Amino acid sequence: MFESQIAPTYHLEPSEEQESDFILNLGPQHPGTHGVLRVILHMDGEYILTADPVLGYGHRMQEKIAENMTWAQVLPYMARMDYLSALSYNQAWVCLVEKMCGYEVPPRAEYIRVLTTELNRISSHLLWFGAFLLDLGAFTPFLHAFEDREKLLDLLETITGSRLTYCFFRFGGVGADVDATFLRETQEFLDQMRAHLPGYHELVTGNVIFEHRTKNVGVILPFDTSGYGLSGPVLRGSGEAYDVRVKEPYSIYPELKFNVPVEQTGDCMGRYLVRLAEIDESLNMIDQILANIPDGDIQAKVPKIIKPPEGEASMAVETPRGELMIYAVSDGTKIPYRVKYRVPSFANLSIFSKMARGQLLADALAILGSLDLVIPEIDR
Amino acid sequence: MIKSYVRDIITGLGSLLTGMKVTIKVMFTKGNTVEWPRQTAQLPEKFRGHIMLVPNESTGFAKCIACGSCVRACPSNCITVKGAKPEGAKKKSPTLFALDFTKCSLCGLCVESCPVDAITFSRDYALVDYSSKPFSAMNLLDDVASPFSGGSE
Amino acid sequence: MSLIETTLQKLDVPAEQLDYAKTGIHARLSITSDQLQKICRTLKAAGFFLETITAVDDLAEGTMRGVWFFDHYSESSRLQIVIESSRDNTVFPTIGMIYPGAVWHERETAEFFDITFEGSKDSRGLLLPLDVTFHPLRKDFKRPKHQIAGIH
Amino acid sequence: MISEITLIRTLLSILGITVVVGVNAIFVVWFERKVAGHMQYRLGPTEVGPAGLLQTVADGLKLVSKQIIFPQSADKPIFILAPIICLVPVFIALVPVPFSATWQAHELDVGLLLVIALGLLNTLGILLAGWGCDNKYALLGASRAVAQILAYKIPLLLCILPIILLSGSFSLREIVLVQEQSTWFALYQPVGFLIYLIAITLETNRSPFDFAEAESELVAGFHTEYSGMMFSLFFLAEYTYMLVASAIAAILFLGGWLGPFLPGPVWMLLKIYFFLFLMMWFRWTFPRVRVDQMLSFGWKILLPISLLNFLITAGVMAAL
Repeated sequence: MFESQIAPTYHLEPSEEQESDFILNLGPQHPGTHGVLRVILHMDGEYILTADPVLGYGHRMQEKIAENMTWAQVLPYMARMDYLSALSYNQAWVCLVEKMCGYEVPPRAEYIRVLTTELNRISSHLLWFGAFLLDLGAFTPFLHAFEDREKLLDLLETITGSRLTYCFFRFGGVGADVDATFLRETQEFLDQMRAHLPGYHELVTGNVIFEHRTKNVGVILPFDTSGYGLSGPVLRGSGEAYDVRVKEPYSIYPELKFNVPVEQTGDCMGRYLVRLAEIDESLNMIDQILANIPDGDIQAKVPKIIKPPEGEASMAVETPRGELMIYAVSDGTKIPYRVKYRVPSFANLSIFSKMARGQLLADALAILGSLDLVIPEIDR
Repeated sequence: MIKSYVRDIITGLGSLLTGMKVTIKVMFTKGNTVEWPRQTAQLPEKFRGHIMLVPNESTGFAKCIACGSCVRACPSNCITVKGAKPEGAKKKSPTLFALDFTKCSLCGLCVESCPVDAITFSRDYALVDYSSKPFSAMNLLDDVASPFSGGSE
Repeated sequence: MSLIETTLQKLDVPAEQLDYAKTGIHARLSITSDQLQKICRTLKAAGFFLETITAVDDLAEGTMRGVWFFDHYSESSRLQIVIESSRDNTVFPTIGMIYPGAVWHERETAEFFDITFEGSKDSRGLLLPLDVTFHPLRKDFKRPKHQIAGIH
Repeated sequence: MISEITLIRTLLSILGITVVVGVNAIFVVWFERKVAGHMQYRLGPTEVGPAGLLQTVADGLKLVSKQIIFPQSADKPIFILAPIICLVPVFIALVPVPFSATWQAHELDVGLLLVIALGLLNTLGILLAGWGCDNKYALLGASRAVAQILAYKIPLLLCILPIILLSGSFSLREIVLVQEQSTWFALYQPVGFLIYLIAITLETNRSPFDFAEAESELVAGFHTEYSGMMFSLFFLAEYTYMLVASAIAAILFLGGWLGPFLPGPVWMLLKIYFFLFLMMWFRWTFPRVRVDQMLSFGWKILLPISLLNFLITAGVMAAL
């Protein structure tokens, strides 16, 4: 369409740029940024003076695309924003439209939705676990996490048809039913996962080098959390027990018994422990779902062309990275008038420049890894 | 001071050894790598290759009636359909059914929107070519018989 | 008395209660732009966190609506603040000094809707390339055929 | 006038060393990828040659055919010199190493000193590489490698000194012959053995201490800008350096070629590959230590303990 001929020249006000400084480009193509994030680091030796993320390398103007598509056609684009937890995004969009149009979802479909979303949360945390350890220099945990995640992706592929970018939920239900073999395989996965989790803790959590690399590194003070609008494990690592599944319950979460893991330290180790505890919580939730999944049909009666009544609405959902809120304005036609995606990684990254000040380069990468960022979600 | 100094070293060393125990244990367990050229992984039943036209069992022609609902349903408008009514038949039949697979996101909205279930996902995953040109205009009519006498446009 | 009412009680500002089940928003506040910073200070003191800042370009009524969303960690109370303004050279006050996280939201909204947040210390664009002159989310945005300076 | 025998002997030893370096590099790279694979539920190379043995040869050929790219603003002479300075000292370090009672390139009565001195040149090569290619990440990697010498060189020397006290000579052959009468020095010096092990992982920039080429932080550290054969020179230097370090470890602590049934060289190779496996095991288990943590670890833990160990040995030796 158009290319910007002028390279983004980036210059600080003269006052900030001393002569002795050493400007380092972390990204946009760098093993540590897991995506096209560019951070301009102003370094003094190995210590970072200022860090300024430059965004937009993966920007596709999702919100304008949503203004050219019908309500149903926007669903596949949801999976392209946060490809690690596409089902949470599916759920947010589908619940939003159901809330606006007032469709009822049959209970079995709700159970299948939460079952697949929690499996998706585990697969997202497993990938984060591997990537975080890769940032700290350990190669093996990545492969161990993928050993389990592979089984999970195969499992989800049997009913959704895709491994990463799911387009599985439908307005008023789900795309496909769950049969006995799927439930048996899920149980097998749960047992394998529970057998492997202690191995993760032995290999990593106790490790003295890992402790030195993560303990009180990148501490987020409770004072800052509301200033930057943090959410998800990044927030729960600093002592705030805010989880959208508990605070604004949707779908069948009120019927499931699960507690929200919280750490008080607010450092990389705290966020790490919160996410591993969340894998346990999700496993328990799936147990409860497998135990009492009701029978019945999986798709409510829904008109062919979806036309939500005029007005606006918002839907908040807990993705593995935090609170995703979609705010949509409808003018009664089959095309959304305005859609705004409030993405968790956007807020979680905005605190990075404050946290990276004065840290070592190695710590800055540990912090970036512990924030569990998905860059296409930030760039939208 | 000395006691905590020595204790730190001992616990540190201990944690390193437990870590090493895990890796050596994994070294002797068998991973489940599928050595691709010799063994092939089992394809799940709901696997999504590029879409293809479903032939009618009896006549062998495509079930598709060229109504274009899949064209409207597709978010990245990668399907183009032209249809005409072959002589002596009630319903239209597609003369051109082209898929731009380079833009398709395999979301399945077309498969669901088809009133006569004329489209399903194919199962071939090893699509490879020297350029993307052959995939940008895949003619799906090649794999089904054509009701029109002579070749379709 | 929900958290929103107790917080806004002191400011005698008309908070319109909404049906949460249908819209997902607890209360909406339509104010003028000079009250915004005062309200944000009381919200910050009460522990509300800023969810997002955006705008809606309403072509039919010819207005540009600035939308601010706040929520609270302890009790779910989504508050939506709306400021109506004219569609061209709209100006909203910045809340960057109250909520540091707001700087990015403001940069993005300014870039997409051609809004100026006066008082904000960082007026660069966020997601679009630095030398872009068009504003994509305005309803009258036509896809540019090489609108960038220097390309013919 | 050099007599013919010594001439043939030197030619043979030169040939021997290059063969040892070449075959070792091929085998160790394959061995490391197999070990890494199996430790990560994978298989490692299986396609080229029997069980993937020729994979390294294939990689080598590929690297040879790759174009060597010189960055425009690179300092060309230094850029070319760096891999050579990294590799050559490692070849020379193999001269005094006795692979068995008779298999030794050249008997030097100060063999141990030579090897330790050559160990420093490796870091000089890394610094030249980091500075030569005018890349900020490489510069950071090289400056880390320089800071690293201080942390491991002094503890390394301090835990070698007790061995010299015990054996009374710097010659590697003598050290092994002394161990023939008494038992392996590792039993006398368990602490020294452990510190030496940590020091050689530091020395060869491997496993928890691989800052110089920290993939996840510094893209590829000092050899970011190197491609083709020059990159493989660094690679060869690293693996040969591992061979030298573990050979010295085998000689000093586990009695070089001594062993009950098998002939000398086989025992020597077994011990060398035991140490190599240990280094690989470290690499595929631990995350990377931070530079300042490593420096404080070196100064606050390695140095005092190795000093203490040396004093105790000296005290005990004096008492006996």
